[in-house]
Amino acid sequence: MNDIAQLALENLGSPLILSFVLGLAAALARSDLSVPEAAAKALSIYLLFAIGFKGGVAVAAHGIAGGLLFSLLAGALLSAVLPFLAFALLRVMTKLDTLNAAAVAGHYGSISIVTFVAATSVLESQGIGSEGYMVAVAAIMEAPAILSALWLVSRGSGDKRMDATLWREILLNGSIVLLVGAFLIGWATGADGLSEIEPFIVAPFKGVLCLFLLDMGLVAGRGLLRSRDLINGGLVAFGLAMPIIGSLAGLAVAALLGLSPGGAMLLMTLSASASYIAVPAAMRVALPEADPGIYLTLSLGITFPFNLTLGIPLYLALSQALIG
Amino acid sequence: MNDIAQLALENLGSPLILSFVLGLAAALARSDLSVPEAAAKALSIYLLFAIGFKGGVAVAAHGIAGGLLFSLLAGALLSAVLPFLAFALLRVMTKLDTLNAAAVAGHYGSISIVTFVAATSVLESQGIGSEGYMVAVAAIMEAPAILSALWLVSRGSGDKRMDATLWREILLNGSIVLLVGAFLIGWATGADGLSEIEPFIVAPFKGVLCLFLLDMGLVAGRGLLRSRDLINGGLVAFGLAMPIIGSLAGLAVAALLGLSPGGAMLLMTLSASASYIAVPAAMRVALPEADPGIYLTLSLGITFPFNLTLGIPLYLALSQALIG
Amino acid sequence: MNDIAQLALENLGSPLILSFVLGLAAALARSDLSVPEAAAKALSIYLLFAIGFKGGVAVAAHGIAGGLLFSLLAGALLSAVLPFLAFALLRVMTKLDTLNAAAVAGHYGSISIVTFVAATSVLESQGIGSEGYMVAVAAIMEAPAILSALWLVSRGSGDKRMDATLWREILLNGSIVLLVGAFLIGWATGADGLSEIEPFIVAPFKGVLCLFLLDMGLVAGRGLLRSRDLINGGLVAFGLAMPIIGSLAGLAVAALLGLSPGGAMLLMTLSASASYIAVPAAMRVALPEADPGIYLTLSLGITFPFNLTLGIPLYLALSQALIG
Amino acid sequence: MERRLTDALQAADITGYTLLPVLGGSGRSGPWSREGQVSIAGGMVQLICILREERLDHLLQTVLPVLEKHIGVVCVTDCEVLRAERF
Amino acid sequence: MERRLTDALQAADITGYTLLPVLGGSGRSGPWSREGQVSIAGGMVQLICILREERLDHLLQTVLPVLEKHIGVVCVTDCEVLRAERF
Amino acid sequence: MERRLTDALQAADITGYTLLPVLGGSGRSGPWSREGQVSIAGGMVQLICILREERLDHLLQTVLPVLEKHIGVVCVTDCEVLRAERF
Ligand SMILES: Nc1ncnc2c1ncn2[C@@H]1O[C@H](COP(=O)(O)O)[C@@H](O)[C@H]1O
Ligand SMILES: Nc1ncnc2c1ncn2[C@@H]1O[C@H](COP(=O)(O)O)[C@@H](O)[C@H]1O
Ligand SMILES: Nc1ncnc2c1ncn2[C@@H]1O[C@H](COP(=O)(O)O)[C@@H](O)[C@H]1O
Ligand code: NA
Ligand code: NA
Ligand code: NA
Repeated sequence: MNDIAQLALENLGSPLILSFVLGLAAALARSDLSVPEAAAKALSIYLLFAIGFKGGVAVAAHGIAGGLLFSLLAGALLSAVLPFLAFALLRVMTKLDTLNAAAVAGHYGSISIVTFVAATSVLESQGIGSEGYMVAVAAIMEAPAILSALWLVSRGSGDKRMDATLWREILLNGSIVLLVGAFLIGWATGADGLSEIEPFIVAPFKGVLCLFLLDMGLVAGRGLLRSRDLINGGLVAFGLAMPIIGSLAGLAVAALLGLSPGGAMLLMTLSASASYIAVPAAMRVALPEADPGIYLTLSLGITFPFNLTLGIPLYLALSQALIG
Repeated sequence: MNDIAQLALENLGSPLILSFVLGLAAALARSDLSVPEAAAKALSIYLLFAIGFKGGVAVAAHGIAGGLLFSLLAGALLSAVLPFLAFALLRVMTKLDTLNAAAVAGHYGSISIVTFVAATSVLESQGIGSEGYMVAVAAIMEAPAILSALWLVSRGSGDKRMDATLWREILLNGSIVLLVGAFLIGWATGADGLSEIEPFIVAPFKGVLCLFLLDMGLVAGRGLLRSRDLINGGLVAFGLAMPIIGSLAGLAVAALLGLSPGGAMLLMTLSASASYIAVPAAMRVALPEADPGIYLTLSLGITFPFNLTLGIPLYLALSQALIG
Repeated sequence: MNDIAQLALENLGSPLILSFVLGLAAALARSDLSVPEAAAKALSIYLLFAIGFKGGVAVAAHGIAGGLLFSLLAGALLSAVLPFLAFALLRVMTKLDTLNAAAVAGHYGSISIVTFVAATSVLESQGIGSEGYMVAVAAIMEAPAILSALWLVSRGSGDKRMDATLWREILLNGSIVLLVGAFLIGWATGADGLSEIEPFIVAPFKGVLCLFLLDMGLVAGRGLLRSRDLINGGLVAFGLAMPIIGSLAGLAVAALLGLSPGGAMLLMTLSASASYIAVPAAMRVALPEADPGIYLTLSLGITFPFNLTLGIPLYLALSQALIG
Repeated sequence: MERRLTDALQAADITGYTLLPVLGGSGRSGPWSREGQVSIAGGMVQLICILREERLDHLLQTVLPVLEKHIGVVCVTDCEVLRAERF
Repeated sequence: MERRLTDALQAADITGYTLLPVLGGSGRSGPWSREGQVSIAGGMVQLICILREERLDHLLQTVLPVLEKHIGVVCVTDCEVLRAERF
Repeated sequence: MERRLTDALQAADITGYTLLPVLGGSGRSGPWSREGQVSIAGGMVQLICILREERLDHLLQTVLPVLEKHIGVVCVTDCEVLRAERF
């Protein structure tokens, strides 16, 4: 327990988290500080490209050792199954109707790539290695949860929510394409490729992440302000409990797969995190009647800050205690 | 005198100043070169974050040695008093009415953070140290001048121009929040924090500043073109005289505070510089009848270039001769 | 021949080209991946500034050795003459009318600065030197081709297409002003100036270029999709043949000028490349009846990818075999 | 969404329209602004479509089903068009 | 300014509006464009507000005081609304 | 183009107008969007110009020659203006 506390403290005192806190505080104080949309999008393109590329280079260096395929499969399964868990929990803990509960559940099966990136940074600071292909696992976990959510809705009503166009839109989502593409480029070019662009994607990475987290804090804070009437105790409790439950599911799967402690921590983080990019975009098309104020605020305003500050050190401590 | 000339020459020949000159020339020649608004805003976020963070790290390293509080107080006072000086000067040197004179005066009490950043760069190039907390002084000098300007206007007419909302808007202005927030983050994380993001906020700093100054040159040049009919000899003379007078006030205060020569030079630069972000924004709300063509052109088109090219070396020479 | 194949392979496997391919593939698959306009413009400002500056520094270091003036003259001539070659070829190979043929021809006389930048990167990777002033040659080659294209149109009809305003717009085009301005700044500040901003404009250069090429791939792919009905076999053949012919003209001129193999390769690349920024902008004003779908798709969708992947290694091999 | 809308227009042979970006707004579903969203997520657009009156019904029949269930406002104004040969 | 305006609208129970970004323009106070300003400073917006005619006076009474002394133009157009159940 | 248009307006003593950015659109020359262009190249704009009816002809005579041969749409709507002292 001491370890967790210390890790959490260290994590909380890093420029990354403090930048997020600065953004959150500025938004809650109604400062007009804002990162232009185009700049924030450029930052996220940089982060996706860098994280994907570095994952690919790691795979090129250490090989996939048979683990890649099984991990991809397990990731897809986790993403498909977690929404059912979340849905059940939501029906018990909150008064959301089927539609909104399914929409929220879809978010928690999918993943938050920024949370993943922050977890990677913590691993690096601690000098802990991990499987490079976890980036590919992150990419594959984005989508299956959406299917589960739509199935949860159509089950009762027989209402068909999925069509080929939507399916295509989800899989060809910009962030998935960029992440997977950069991963493949990194894999193909390996250490030689990395050495060419290292001063761009490695050295300034954490600094860029600081600015991105500043913006995330602003966005989360403004979302909380706007939706404070929608969010009640039950929803907040769900937003804090679900990541822990998800992370335990991730831990179990990681143990089955035989991942390294670092890899297990990353799979826990992925399972614990909730989407706020790919899934909301899909929901706006497939479930327009669901309220974005609920699902966005939960994933971005409650679960994301929890994972960033307390969750990540917790998952690290657990994975090291139980797998290390 | 020789020293000043050489310093000025060196300063004029740096990529920073030449980038500004390029932007100015391109705008005056009516080239369509332009930096997208979002990119320019992103650059300024980077600069504010980096300069604030580094100031905080410097305070963490060397301590505040009792000087911080007095310096903050002195800075606030300077910012509040300088507008009266500027107002008197404007009534003598120009034909501006009370309203416009007060608006201009407010700009000269407040500060230009880019001028401050450029001065810091010159200090670094020359290997001269300075108090890290000057960043906090810069932040505190942004606002008091606005109050003085509004008081100057309402004095005669009894017209109330200030309300709580405006007050709040000024203090929670994005650039102040970011600068102070980054300063606190730097202070809290110290050298450890810096080492994490150094390749992002230290190494590329001057290059980013070049691009930002290119944009400033474009903006200043376009402003000059648009407002050339408004600006007469008296206004230009004020725009050149006021920074020198302001810098002398800053020098006197620095001597009283016992600042280092580097710190004194920075306080001179702050006193000499005129705002073109926070104050215009406040004036647009509180004094919408004042003409932005006058106050923006003076501060951005006359005083900013003067400080950047001749002012900074002059202030450095003076501070070293009289305080060093 | 073996050498060319190996070079081409090496080139194709670099992160730069793979990033372009990723963008192209994403666009053709109709992914919604996109780089915000402001970010792409910021990237191009960075690239133009960096490439201009480094060219100027190279001139400051090695002197111009008499070659600059002759090279500028030769570049201007090449740019003015190549459109006639292209026009003749278009009349033979395609069914374009005079107007569209002239518009396309103008693009092929002018240059693509990104192709130039990519060629520079390949030279650097191979450790091959080149004349720093080739950047100035690139700048001067942007405009003359436009005059030739307009002359080709007005010849028959007596229709005057050029006026002083347009002429001014072309010469003060943002990308020309920035490139030339940065070149002059680099020349003026030399190695000292470079050392100040090196961590910004040198180290991260290739990484930034990767992201820019990713965007170019997206743009080229979307353009191809949109204009697939306009582009027939004859046009495609022209888009592949013209760069080779242009490069041979460039090679001949380079031999006459006595350029180094690296410089010759750059002049070949310039001659081979087709404009998609300056010339389209001018054509939209001077020849609004010409179809952007044709000239943009040819230069951006056919010739640019060809040069980037196969052309550059080919030109390098030729210049080294015949000049080295 | 944007693409769905323009695809629907194209499918209905309505080839003249203009898209403007929207910063934010407010409606039945509460205030909305780009600021509350992670920026890689999509934004809102305003669609302007000038067309002959007799084609209006056709347009509405095409577009409304796409919008159904989605937030937004549809409004119609008279206007006079120059260079009418273009319609 | 933007926030003052939307706050005033909210205070007047007018919950339907859309904000569009403005690039530049020209008016009594001369030409204006984003280009003449340091970009961190604010920009201009266009506010579109569709509402029942009987509520127009109410809107104007609410909003005009906020705009008084500020530059800008206010104009009113008739329009027909679909999905009128939303108003 | 943008500058040519605003210069023409200024030359015609029409000092009141607003420029809005356009994301994309479609017309006789096919669909068009910022996405198909290298971003340093220009974009499209929407020009709004509110003016007294009697000045309309003057405007159109001034502006149409500039637009001639260029793609785009021109349309005219009636509207009522507040703070009319400004016109
Ligand atoms: N009365 C209105 N006038 C102008 N825009 C509106 C109005 N009502 C709604 N909107 C716009 O349509 C969006 C969705 O509205 P709603 O479907 O009512 O939530 C809002 O965010 C506004 O941008
Ligand atoms: N007649 C007009 N038509 C369209 N927009 C206008 C008009 N007059 C003013 N504007 C817009 O309102 C802003 C301020 O105008 P003013 O208050 O007249 O300086 C201008 O920058 C334009 O964007
Ligand atoms: N009927 C229309 N309604 C709205 N915008 C249009 C219409 N027709 C054309 N446009 C706009 O004008 C641009 C050029 O149209 P065109 O000259 O017909 O190619 C298009 O890209 C659209 O943005
Ligand atoms: Na998850
Ligand atoms: Na000052
Ligand atoms: Na060429």
